[in-house]
Amino acid sequence: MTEHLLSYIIFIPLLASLVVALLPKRLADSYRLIAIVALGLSLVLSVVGVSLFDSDVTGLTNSEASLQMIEKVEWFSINLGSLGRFSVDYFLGVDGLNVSMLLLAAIVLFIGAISSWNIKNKRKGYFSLYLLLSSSVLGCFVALDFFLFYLFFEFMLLPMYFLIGIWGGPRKEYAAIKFFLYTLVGSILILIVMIGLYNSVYDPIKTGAEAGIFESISSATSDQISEVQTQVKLGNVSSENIVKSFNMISMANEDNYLPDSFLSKSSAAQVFGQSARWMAFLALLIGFAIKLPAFPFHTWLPDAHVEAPTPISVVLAGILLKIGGYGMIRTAFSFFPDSAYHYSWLIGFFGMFSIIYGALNALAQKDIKKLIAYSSVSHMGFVLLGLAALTVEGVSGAIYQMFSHGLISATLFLVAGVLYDRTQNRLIENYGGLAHQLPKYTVVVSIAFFASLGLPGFSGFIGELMVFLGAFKSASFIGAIPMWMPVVATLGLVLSAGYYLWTLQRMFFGKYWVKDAARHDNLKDLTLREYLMFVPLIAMIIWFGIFPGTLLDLISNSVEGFTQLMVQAVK
Amino acid sequence: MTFATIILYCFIGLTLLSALYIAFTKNVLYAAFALILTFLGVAGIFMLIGAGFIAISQILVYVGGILVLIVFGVMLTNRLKGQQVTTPSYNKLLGLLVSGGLLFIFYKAIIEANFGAIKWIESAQPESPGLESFGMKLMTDYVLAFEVIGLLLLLALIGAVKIAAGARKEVEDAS
Amino acid sequence: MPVEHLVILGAILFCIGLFVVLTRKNAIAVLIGVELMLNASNINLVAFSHFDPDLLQGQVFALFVITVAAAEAAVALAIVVKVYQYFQTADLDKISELKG
Amino acid sequence: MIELKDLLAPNAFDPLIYWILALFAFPLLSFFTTGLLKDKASVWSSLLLGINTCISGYIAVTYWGEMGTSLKGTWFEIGGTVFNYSFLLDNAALIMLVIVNFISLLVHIFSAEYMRHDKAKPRYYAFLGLFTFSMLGIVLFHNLLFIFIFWELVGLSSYLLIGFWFEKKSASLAANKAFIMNRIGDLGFLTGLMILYTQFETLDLGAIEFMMGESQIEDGNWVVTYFSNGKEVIHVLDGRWLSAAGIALFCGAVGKSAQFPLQIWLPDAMEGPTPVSALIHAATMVAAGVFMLSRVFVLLDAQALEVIAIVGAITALMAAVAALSQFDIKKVLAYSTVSQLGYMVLAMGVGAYDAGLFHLFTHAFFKAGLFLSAGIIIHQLHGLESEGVKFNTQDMRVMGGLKQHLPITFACFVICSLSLAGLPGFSGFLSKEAILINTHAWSVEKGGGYYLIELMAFATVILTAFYIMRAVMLVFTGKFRLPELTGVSDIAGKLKEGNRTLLIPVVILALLSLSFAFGSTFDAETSWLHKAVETPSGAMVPTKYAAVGQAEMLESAGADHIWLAVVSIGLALAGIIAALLIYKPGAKLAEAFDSKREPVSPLVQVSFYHWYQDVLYTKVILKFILTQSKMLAWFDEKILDGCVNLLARTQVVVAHLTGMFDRYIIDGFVHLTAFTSGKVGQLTRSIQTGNVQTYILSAIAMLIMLLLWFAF
Repeated sequence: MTEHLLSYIIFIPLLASLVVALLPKRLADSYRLIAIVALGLSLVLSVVGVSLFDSDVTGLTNSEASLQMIEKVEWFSINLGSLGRFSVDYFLGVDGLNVSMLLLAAIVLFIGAISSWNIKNKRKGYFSLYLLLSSSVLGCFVALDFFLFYLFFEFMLLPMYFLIGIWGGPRKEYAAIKFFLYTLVGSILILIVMIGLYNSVYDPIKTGAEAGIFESISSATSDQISEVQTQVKLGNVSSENIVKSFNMISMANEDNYLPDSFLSKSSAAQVFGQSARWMAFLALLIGFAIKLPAFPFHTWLPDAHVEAPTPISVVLAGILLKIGGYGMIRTAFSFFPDSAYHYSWLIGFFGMFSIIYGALNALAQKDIKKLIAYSSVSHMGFVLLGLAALTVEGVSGAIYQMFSHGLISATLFLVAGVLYDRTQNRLIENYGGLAHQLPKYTVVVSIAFFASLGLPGFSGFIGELMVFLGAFKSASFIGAIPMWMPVVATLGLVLSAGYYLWTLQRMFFGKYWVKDAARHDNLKDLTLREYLMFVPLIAMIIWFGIFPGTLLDLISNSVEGFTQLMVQAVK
Repeated sequence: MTFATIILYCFIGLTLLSALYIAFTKNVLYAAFALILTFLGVAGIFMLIGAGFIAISQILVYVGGILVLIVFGVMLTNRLKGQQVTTPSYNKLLGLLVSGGLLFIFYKAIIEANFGAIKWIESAQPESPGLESFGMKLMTDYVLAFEVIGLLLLLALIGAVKIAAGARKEVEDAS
Repeated sequence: MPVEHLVILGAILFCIGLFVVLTRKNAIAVLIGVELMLNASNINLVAFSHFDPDLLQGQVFALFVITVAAAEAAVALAIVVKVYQYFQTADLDKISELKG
Repeated sequence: MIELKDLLAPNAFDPLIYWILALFAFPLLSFFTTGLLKDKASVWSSLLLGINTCISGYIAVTYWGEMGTSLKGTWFEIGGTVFNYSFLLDNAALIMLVIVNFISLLVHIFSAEYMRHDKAKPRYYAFLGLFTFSMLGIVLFHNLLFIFIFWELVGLSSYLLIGFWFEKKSASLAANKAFIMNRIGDLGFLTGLMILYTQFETLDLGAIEFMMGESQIEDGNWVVTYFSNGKEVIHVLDGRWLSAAGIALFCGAVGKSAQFPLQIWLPDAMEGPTPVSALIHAATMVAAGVFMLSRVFVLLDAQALEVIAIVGAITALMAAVAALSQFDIKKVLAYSTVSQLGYMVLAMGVGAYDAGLFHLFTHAFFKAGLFLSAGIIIHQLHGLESEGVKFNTQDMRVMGGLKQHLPITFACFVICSLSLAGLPGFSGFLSKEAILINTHAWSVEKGGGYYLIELMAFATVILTAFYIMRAVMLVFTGKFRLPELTGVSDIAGKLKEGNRTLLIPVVILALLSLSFAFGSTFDAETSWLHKAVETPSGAMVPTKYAAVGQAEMLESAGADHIWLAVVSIGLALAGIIAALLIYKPGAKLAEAFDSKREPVSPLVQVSFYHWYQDVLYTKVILKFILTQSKMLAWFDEKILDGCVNLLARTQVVVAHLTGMFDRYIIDGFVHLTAFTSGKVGQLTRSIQTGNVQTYILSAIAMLIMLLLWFAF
């Protein structure tokens, strides 16, 4: 059963999506149940997967030995004659870099499904698209073949576009198209690099089998693989026998680049007067920075968040942004560690700048959802800063920050959704003294706000602390980013305290007052279903704030392997 | 010329004659009955060139199934009040011209192709394979196609029932 | 016996079928023409299969053609019945919805 | 060479851990459970706190003088680096432990009466529990990371308690201010953590202290060498980072202990309930900064200490000046707290570790006593309020002559005031004297401009005595001004002494403000409490950067000991006498007092508005940030997003242009063709019979023609 665990996790929602699409309208009430059950099943399986995950597996992240729960089947392979072979694998697996993301995605998608309970119109379309989205998001996190990854990555776009564009707010079309175009630009950049990489990287195992260096694919030993690599390097393998590959793990290993190919280290190729590797790294970085999003590619986020229905905001902030960070770790940084080091100053700077810029922008917002959206920009800046540090603490911090932000931003958007559900109004200035009318809601909001502003005891603190420690250490450890960057970035903490507390004070404290109070003088406090979403989320936020070891133990070894890769490249 | 060959030509003649009758009769019911003869003739030809199973199927499906359907169709769509069910024709000349032309082209093509000279036909030893090998083929090499065609048939039947049944309801609604 | 004879028989049957399809006004008569054409193709298939006994492809496909013909006949007749109920005629001449 | 792993290794199981867990568990239990209770909340949480106080007393007695029993364990690991937790129970921690629990207990009891009529009482007690829990964390943990964690949690509970009456806008604003000012300080704390972590790969204070002793300054670089996981690591940072680390950590104390320039939150924090002010904003939380400085004392080099001393002295003087002219009794006490905290920080800065901590302990009692006495006054005055009669119960302008009505409160208030003023026989004298002596020794050692610091310290003595006596005079002597102000003449008769629940804590605190409680009347050195907290011996900071040892300084200035004491007593007495004369009933100023509104004289205004610092922050800095953020939002929406939209719009325009080209030029041809073919079509339309058979016929005819064309 564990053999195909990852496939089950991905395809159960897909199957459920088909079921929902095929069920007649008569059974419309069952759609949401199907969605919840399917995503619940995925969640359970992910938890099983995480509990089976062996955190003692060590190794550089560019060898398949560091992976677990591998599923690798050749998907298709086309003979291109003298150009070699074009081979795409169905390749899934988890290591410390993505296991936490898988868990997060399963959790948030499940919570999102619960919060979709009240969707009223076009339920069939909504739930089948939501399930399709879930499936592609989950797939994106465990796919280790670039082609497969890209497929899942692109597949997310379509349901997201419709989910925002059909079920969104007043300016939904604008937001949906903006989101679509922005992400598409990122995708194109990624696609270009993907093609470039494909032309440069071969699969040593398949090539060896093709060239007859060893009998079959399964019998390859590591000695034989390095034999293949030497042979290829010496040019002894004819080009017809070279099997090009999209394997992301192979791509992270320098030895798998064809000598003097476009993106190999020895290549003298230049793009716009820069080394091709540097440009490829930048393209990947920008492609994922759009998704993350980092300044100056973030302007789609506030619009998409504000217009999207609550569950979609939750999924968008909770998981989709993390694909940006995860993508950087898995592709840009892993493939081109030397370029990562070269550009670390820039990445760190944009991380730091995003932190402060997002926070200052949040301070000026009048719409609570926009405020949360800008706070996401600010918090995702920490991810960039942590990654740029190239230290164990920094990278762990970045991953931890992504995980915790996934939980916290999901809570925040749910919180905003609760209010919007009741009054159809999101402007901060339209409320006052809500604490009198909605005491329990106020408690939840305060917890969410304090968690988001990085109060110790909540998961956000650990992530930010790790990022700071790692970023500061970076200068003396590897020399990636200067010491003043994290110090300046701490200003973000004050600003975030500022905008959250100000919002709390304006909306919840003081005398009770709601605009057009007559229309909804009977504001109800939280319902059971809402508790069902908030209690587990808050429990997890607190748990991961007090026992960070639960998550860090899982990721620690892989992160160490990852940073060793960086250190090797720098040397 | 063996006895079998003579019988074969007899069947060919039967087929051709009955087919021509269909082409020129006006009575649909007669045409249907002539079709039986055509089918039987074709079945006979099949039998004689070593395709026994196909011949049997031909008789079962066409004569037993399709023709019955057609006859029922005729009866359902024509109010039989003693008079004959006739069908007028039109475009006779044009039709004749077109089909004649096509036949001419076919004929020319067949003659030019000279099948007898093709290697595998020339070297072949015509013999009648047994029913068993046919069955084996069907259940091994062509099993997927076989299954699919079975499914198709099922769907077609369901579809036909659905169409016919739905039609009745609509008529009721309309009236 | 040369294979040409059977092939020519098939061609003649096909052309007769075509003639019927083209000229008859009654939908069922048209159907009869279609059946003739299908039979003509079957004759070709079986005739060539006669020279290729190992593979038996021709016969197998003839069988499939018969099956498809059966399905087609069933559906077509159902449609004819429906059309008849709708237009109160099986005369194709009077059914000219496609007229431009 | 040291192996880091050994320093951080968890020690063998010690049952002490259960006691420590219990200490944390009871306040936390109080936090979670009091919300469920209604009227019994006060009894229940006081009971829990009582148990906690007993436990802390037991622990203090058991581990007293054992020179730091410590407990260690692993929190989590990452990439071979251990993040551990550790507790240290040295004398300072034990004293703090008892003080926090004890004062918290007294405040719990006091609040039972004070908050009796408040509906949100359970919430109040829950927050108090949270506060006690987090404060204990700061006291017990010996790991900077954990201290930081609880540090922030203390900030949270302070925020919650200041904003307890959240329907008052001023309260919620004050809460925000407190939290954000604290956060600003915490940035420094965090930076300090980053520097130390980079250098030592751990934040365990014990390990840092140990390795600090091994670290050196070479060519202006701060070098630490140790073994980490069996590998030798040499960490080199510019020597200035050592000073930076000290100053950065001090920033945390600046926020929490309300030092210049972040002190402005503390006066505003008086929006919270008065018992809270006593507990959090006088006795314990604000002292946490000083306590933390004592914990990181070994890391502070000469530069850092200098900064600390200067900031402390400035704060002490500024706040004392501000306290001179306040009308609000709690504001007077708040500024006084800031001023006294400045003293403690000054003590730390001049290297008088023991004196600073000693003052922290004595101050905790007398300041809590002052606040709770003020609380009784406010509470009793509040009882006079009715439907038609509303007044500001904290305003000294409505008081006066309360000596007759509240005799016990008066006595306690005076005792605590004299302790604050620093008269011999009271606890405040002992600790303040120690600080002054050390400051003097330091100034002598440094010479030059550093005498200014000493001057400020002594100036503060006289100001302190003056403002607290002013408060005593205005509140308790003269005639009761309220009946006149409200016009209800019989209101004075209703004013009664507080009941026993209110008085007992105050009396206890007043007694503890007498110097005999600390075992000495005149010389701080002989006090048992002072002896208990010895300055960490030996230069931990690398010699080049180390400050001159406290012992040497004291020796060199030892001769001045006696006259210093005389001077300080004299100054205090001068301040007291001045206040007595100026504000004695019938004097000009006292008479003018009740009619006074806003001060007019610019000098008094400086004092009243606390050196205009608040104005600077709200009108200049905050405004700047808000405008900045609005500008950025505008930039984001109009420029950045505008660029994106412009790009999209250009694309649309281009698309429209090509569309027009398409429509009019290319389509023109198409239309022409279509028109022609339409005409032709009309001609040929007769061919379209609508009969399928005809179509088939023509199709096959065409096919035949094609075949003929190709084949023949």
